[in-house]
Amino acid sequence: MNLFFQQIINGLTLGSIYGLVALGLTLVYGILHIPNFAHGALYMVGAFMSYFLMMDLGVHYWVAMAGSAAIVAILAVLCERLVFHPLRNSPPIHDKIAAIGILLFLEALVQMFWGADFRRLSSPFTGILNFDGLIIPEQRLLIIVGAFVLVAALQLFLRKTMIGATIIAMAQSRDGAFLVGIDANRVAMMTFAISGVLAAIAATLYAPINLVYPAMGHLVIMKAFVIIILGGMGSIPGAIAGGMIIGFAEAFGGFYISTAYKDIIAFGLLVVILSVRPQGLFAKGAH
Amino acid sequence: MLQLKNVDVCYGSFKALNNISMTVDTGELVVLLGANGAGKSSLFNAISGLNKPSAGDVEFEDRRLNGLKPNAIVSGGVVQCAEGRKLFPHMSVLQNLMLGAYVHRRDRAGNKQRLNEVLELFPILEDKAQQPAGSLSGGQQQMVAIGRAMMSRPRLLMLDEPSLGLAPLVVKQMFEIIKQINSLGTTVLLAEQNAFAALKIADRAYVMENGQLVMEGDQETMLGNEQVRRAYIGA
Amino acid sequence: MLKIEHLTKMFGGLAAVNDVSVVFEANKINAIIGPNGAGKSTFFNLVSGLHQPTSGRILLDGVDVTQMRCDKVAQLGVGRTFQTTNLFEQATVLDNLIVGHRLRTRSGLWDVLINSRRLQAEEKASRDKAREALDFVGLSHVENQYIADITQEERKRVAFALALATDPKLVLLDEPAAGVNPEETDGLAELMKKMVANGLTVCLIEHKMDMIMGMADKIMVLDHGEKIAEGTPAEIKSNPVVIEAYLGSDEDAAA
Amino acid sequence: MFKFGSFLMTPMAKYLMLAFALVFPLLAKNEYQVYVMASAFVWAIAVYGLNIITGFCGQLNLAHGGFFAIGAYTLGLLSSDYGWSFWPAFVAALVMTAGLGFLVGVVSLRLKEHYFAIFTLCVGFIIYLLMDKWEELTHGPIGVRDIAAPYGFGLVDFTNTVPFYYLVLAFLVFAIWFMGRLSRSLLGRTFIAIRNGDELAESLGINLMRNKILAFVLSTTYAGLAGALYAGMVRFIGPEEANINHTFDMITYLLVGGIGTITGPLLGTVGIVWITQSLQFLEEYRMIIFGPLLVLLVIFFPRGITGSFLGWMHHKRQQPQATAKRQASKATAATEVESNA
Amino acid sequence: ESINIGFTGPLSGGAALYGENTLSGLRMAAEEINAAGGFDLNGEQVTINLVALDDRYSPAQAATNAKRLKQDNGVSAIFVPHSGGVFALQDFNEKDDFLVMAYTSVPTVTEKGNTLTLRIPPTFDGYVRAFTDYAMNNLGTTLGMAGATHEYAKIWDEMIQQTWEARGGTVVADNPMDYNKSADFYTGVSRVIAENPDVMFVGGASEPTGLVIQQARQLGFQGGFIVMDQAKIDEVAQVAGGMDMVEGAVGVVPLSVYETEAATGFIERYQANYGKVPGSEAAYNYLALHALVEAMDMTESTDPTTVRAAIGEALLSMDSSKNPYEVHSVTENGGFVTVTTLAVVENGEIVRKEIE
Ligand SMILES: Nc1ncnc2c1ncn2[C@@H]1O[C@H](COP(=O)(O)OP(=O)(O)OP(=O)(O)O)[C@@H](O)[C@H]1O
Ligand SMILES: Nc1ncnc2c1ncn2[C@@H]1O[C@H](COP(=O)(O)OP(=O)(O)OP(=O)(O)O)[C@@H](O)[C@H]1O
Ligand SMILES: CC(C)C[C@H](N)C(=O)O
Ligand SMILES: [Mg+2]
Ligand SMILES: [Mg+2]
Repeated sequence: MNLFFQQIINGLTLGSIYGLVALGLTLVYGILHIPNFAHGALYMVGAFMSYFLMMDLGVHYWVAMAGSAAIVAILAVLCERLVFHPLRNSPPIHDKIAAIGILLFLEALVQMFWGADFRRLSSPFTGILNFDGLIIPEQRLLIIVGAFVLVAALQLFLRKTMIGATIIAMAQSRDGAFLVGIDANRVAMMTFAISGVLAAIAATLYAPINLVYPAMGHLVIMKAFVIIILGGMGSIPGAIAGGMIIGFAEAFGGFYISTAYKDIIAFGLLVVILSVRPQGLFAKGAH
Repeated sequence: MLQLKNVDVCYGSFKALNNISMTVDTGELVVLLGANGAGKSSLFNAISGLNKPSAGDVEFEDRRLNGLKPNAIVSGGVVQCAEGRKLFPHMSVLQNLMLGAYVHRRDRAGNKQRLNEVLELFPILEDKAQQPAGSLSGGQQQMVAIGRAMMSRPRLLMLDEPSLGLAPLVVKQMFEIIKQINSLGTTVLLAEQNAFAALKIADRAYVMENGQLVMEGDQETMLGNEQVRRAYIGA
Repeated sequence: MLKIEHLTKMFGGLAAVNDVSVVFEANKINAIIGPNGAGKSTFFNLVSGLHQPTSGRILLDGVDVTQMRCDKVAQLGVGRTFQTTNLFEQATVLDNLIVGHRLRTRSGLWDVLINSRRLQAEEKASRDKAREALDFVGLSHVENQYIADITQEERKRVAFALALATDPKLVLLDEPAAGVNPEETDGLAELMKKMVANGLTVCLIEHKMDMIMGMADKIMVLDHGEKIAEGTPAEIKSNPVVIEAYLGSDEDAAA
Repeated sequence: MFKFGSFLMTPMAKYLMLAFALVFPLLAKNEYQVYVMASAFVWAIAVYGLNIITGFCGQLNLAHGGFFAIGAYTLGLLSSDYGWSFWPAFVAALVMTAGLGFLVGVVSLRLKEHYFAIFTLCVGFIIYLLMDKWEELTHGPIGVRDIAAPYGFGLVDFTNTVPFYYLVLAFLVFAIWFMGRLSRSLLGRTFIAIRNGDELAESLGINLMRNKILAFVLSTTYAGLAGALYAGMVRFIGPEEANINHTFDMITYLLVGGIGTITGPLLGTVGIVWITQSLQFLEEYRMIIFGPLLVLLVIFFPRGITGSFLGWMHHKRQQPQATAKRQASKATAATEVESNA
Repeated sequence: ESINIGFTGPLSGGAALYGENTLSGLRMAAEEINAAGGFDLNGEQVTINLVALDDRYSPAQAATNAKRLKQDNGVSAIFVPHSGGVFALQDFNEKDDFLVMAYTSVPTVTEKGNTLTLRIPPTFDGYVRAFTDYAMNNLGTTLGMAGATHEYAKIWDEMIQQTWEARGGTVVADNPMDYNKSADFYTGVSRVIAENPDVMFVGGASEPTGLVIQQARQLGFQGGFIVMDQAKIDEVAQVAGGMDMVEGAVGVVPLSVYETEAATGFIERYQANYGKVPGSEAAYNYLALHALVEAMDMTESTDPTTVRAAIGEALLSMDSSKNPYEVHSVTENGGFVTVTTLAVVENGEIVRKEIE
């Protein structure tokens, strides 16, 4: 068996998911300077929304993904309007606590409706590709491809459209953005909406090979924070690269060193990297 | 066109603007003189909505501006080219300019035309169009900032110390360009330390000290005023 | 007093300070002027140890302080203020100043725990020093006011006092009179003269030419990180290079 | 605050609070309430530690719960696996948390702001993972049982709730007393100066690294003290004690009480612990109430209980003056420190 | 009149499902008792009031909850569904005088000699021996360990390794994984499979166990599984993608395979109440509460010591339809005695086997 290549596939899969989650987080963190600890809850809600749409309304996987993305986007915008906007002049620690409040609330709410049960989301991609012993379930391939397509799409959106440009402009100079008449609220809402969409899509892509339950976002969000620090706050390539680093560290560390210690490897990696390079790996030239 | 009535602005306990009343008429080029910290930038920011006046009214073409968001004010035709330029440093010159046209983003043809006008005014920017704005020299950045403001098609253009950090030669050009912009029909409100050069192109001027307007007059009166000469031009 | 040799500081590709050599003499008022971004504040940051120079040497009374950290330099007697006045808003003026003398005190955790005599003595010394500095800048009457409640000019004076509380030999003042009206500016100028009269050496950055020309013993002009001139106010005023770069070349507007 | 003439901070008020704490076991309906209060006090001690590094020194330490757990584990393992009796193990727990705090501080305090926060988040998580995985040392997920109870040298029996309550109270009083003294001392002022602007502080001749490390070690020692008391109280601990949620809980207590204040950590901890206890009847739905409550508190009382109270006193004092000044004090409110206010 | 019965368990956080399931069995029993008008206690009809507190799986919080349940609610018995909580409560339950109703199969909870503890499920040591015997005889002699990492699983893990090696088998890989938190099992599973074991030891909660098995099969594993008792083979099969996937698995008999009247009756009632198939957590706690109340009814007392002494008799005399597992006696240490059987998957069917 192609164990080495197998781990590459695993690393890619994990890295893609982590990267997608981190991407939304890094946008919000880098542009609005909000450490949104509730992002993991958005991810979780995204999975539940897809579950709900597929199981209870019987829609197709892709439709469910789109619907879930829309719902979570709205939810994220609500969070911005109701919680983070009023806190815009507070120090980041206030955002953190408020975000934890949102997280607790969303988890409890989901548990109220769906219970704490582990649920399964099925996807139409159940086949398994076997390349001479290298096994790639279709869903995993979809995750990898999906992540790359999304990142490319996001880059195009930010670089080539006026709306995208306003987001980048806001990140580079708030005052400059005001001076040309960009509406800060609009950009803030948009940024949150995009982060919600990314979280929901990541969750929907990943759920079929995993379980759906209220606490599913906990570890993912921790890793996402590590990733955006590794990758440099606000940096899109940084989020993806950071996601891949962590994904590969886990796959290879878990396989060749110890599965039990694979999370230590991921977190320890950040500790080591920051000890050597206090500003992260891709600090400069983010945009 | 622009009218301020008894405007106050405070930073915490510090009153940066104290009971300011002034007017700018359509087509005028008005200069605002004052030492560092006199409150010129604070006044501009109050007009463009970046500062909230704690008292008084700002009216533009009979529309109250205070309380409006900065973006609404820009759409209304009041555009500031701020001190310190406030460019988007990692975006290209072209992107910076195009973002200036953000409030007119649907009018592509109009923007295109405007862009050509701006590039005509600052031909050097055409060569630099794809470079990150942050990599330009100070003077070039200043051109981008003015160009960006013009892309918003202002009816009132406020320029906050555009000559700041520019070599004397460039400064000279700059004032010529400002005069040109004004003669093409844009009302201009200009804050300057470089009092003599500014007064030379101005129709009228105000003098500010410690957050208050202390003097007002047309170009000739000002240039002839002994006090102004001593304080801002030098004996 | 302060001797600078071929000092250079690079930020990435930008030479913020470029091969500057200069000597500032003790007990004088030394001024640095130059256009925005000329590297004046950076120069101060290098002297005070906040930034490490890329190359060159800094000698303070013959001691090489080039590689020293900021706190070490302060202990050797360099006090400074920042371009943006940075004070503890919600505390009283006196509370702000007490910590200024901290570098001359030794008490640590253990002293706090047992409330040692040393701690008490040092706290008293710090308080006295704070009052003395406050008295020096003429603000004794606002000692119990909150920073948030005092005027811009008073803030500037508190910032002076904070630098003075460290018992410096040399004080670096970054645009002390910015945002202060002409009358108050004169007051600040008086204060600086008083510092010198009390045996301090003053080094300041300022854009207010009237003030500088009236009181500086020596002026250094920076432009694009390089020293383009140095001399007495009279020399500087008439230096064509300075007029070109900073004071303005327009014959009518020459200051 | 005495400068405000505010009652909350007068010695009188402090004595009243102490008196209340002293008679609380008599007022309490039952032992359970005393137990909850004792555990709130234990947490409060840890929160005071967080207050030193985060409130005074301005560095958000997300490994604080990890150090709490290290304190608990040191005491637990030494007493259950190595047969140490309580008090020697207790001292060892303090030494251990101080020592590890020093090591972590040396590496992490070079980082600033978010980087420091996320770095310590990782450190905290690594502590958790080590407790969970390093079975030879920590028993892994099975946890530590049969932890020694504090002995009272034949005078009292601390295994009973009420005496234990007084033991914790004594430590808490000491912790607060020390915090108060620290905040007024030159050392405390130094910490606060660093939070206020590290460049300014450094230019005043303050050695940033040395002071930050000292504050960090002090804070981890507080955490270790609390953790050791916790182990002596619960006498059964597992890796979950190092769960990041405990750190978030403590930050919540600190923020709700009033960050950088002297009474805030106590009021915040006791308040929230009782709120959580009284929401227990909602069972699994209680977070539906608690989550939004937290958000509202942060939005409407950004300076916490003590901070808002102080602000209100300040406001009253300033009433005749311009509204603008109030706004200024609001803007900087979140960083107020009582001892200096 | 009503009497309070306590519960402390995880109702939120990662283990919430497990807590909810145990609680659901208790709730159902309480409702049934109350619907029948309660029971007779010294001539008074009393009903049951279940007071449930959330402890997020934390032993310390369980201890706090227990204090509260005892003192605020005056309960004489507290149900705890995790060994950590049980150990924490055993620290003071004799002094504070309440009965710990322990839903955990860790043997030590009853071996420590606590006089006021009742253990509801069977200890797992019996399973360990039985599963090992079956696997050695039918599946092969090399074992790859891919169990979970939580406390309970760890104890299991250790015991099965010892037993396996004592019977002459070899353990070729030992790679436990965090079933509750892991994002992915691919890496861990491939590591075990790389050693080519005949049998794989798996098990945590049913659903992640299903994932582990599914991924093992995807990676080409052909052998059998020993499934830890926490997972139920029927639930596991659902997640894994069908009975074929779990061919050759040996584990505890899922409730759904019990064909006794009591079991089918319970399943029906439970489904009517909660709309899902019950697991053994629900069934065991359900029968335990019925037995507890029966003991109170018999002794006309809520005193923990008295009730504890009568529980064996109560198990015998209680309504057999309330006893889906047919528990009829209790060991001296307080462990309910269940006849242990095991289930294996043969030709796509779950088959119940007696243990020799
Ligand atoms: N955000 C702020 N917070 C506090 N004080 C401020 C702020 N902005 C400006 N000030 C103060 O308000 C006063 C007026 O400043 P302003 O920037 O408007 O002056 P200016 O005339 O534009 O000066 P310059 O010529 O230096 O640009 C100054 O004393 C300045 O220090
Ligand atoms: N930390 C830094 N990193 C990168 N560039 C810097 C840094 N600090 C200063 N610079 C650059 O160095 C140059 C000199 O800056 P400096 O602040 O010394 O100017 P200055 O002479 O004090 O100007 P001003 O009169 O406006 O205060 C500027 O181009 C500035 O952008
Ligand atoms: C399967 C259950 C009987 C065991 C339970 N998970 C415990 O913690 O002990
Ligand atoms: Mg200005
Ligand atoms: Mg400067």
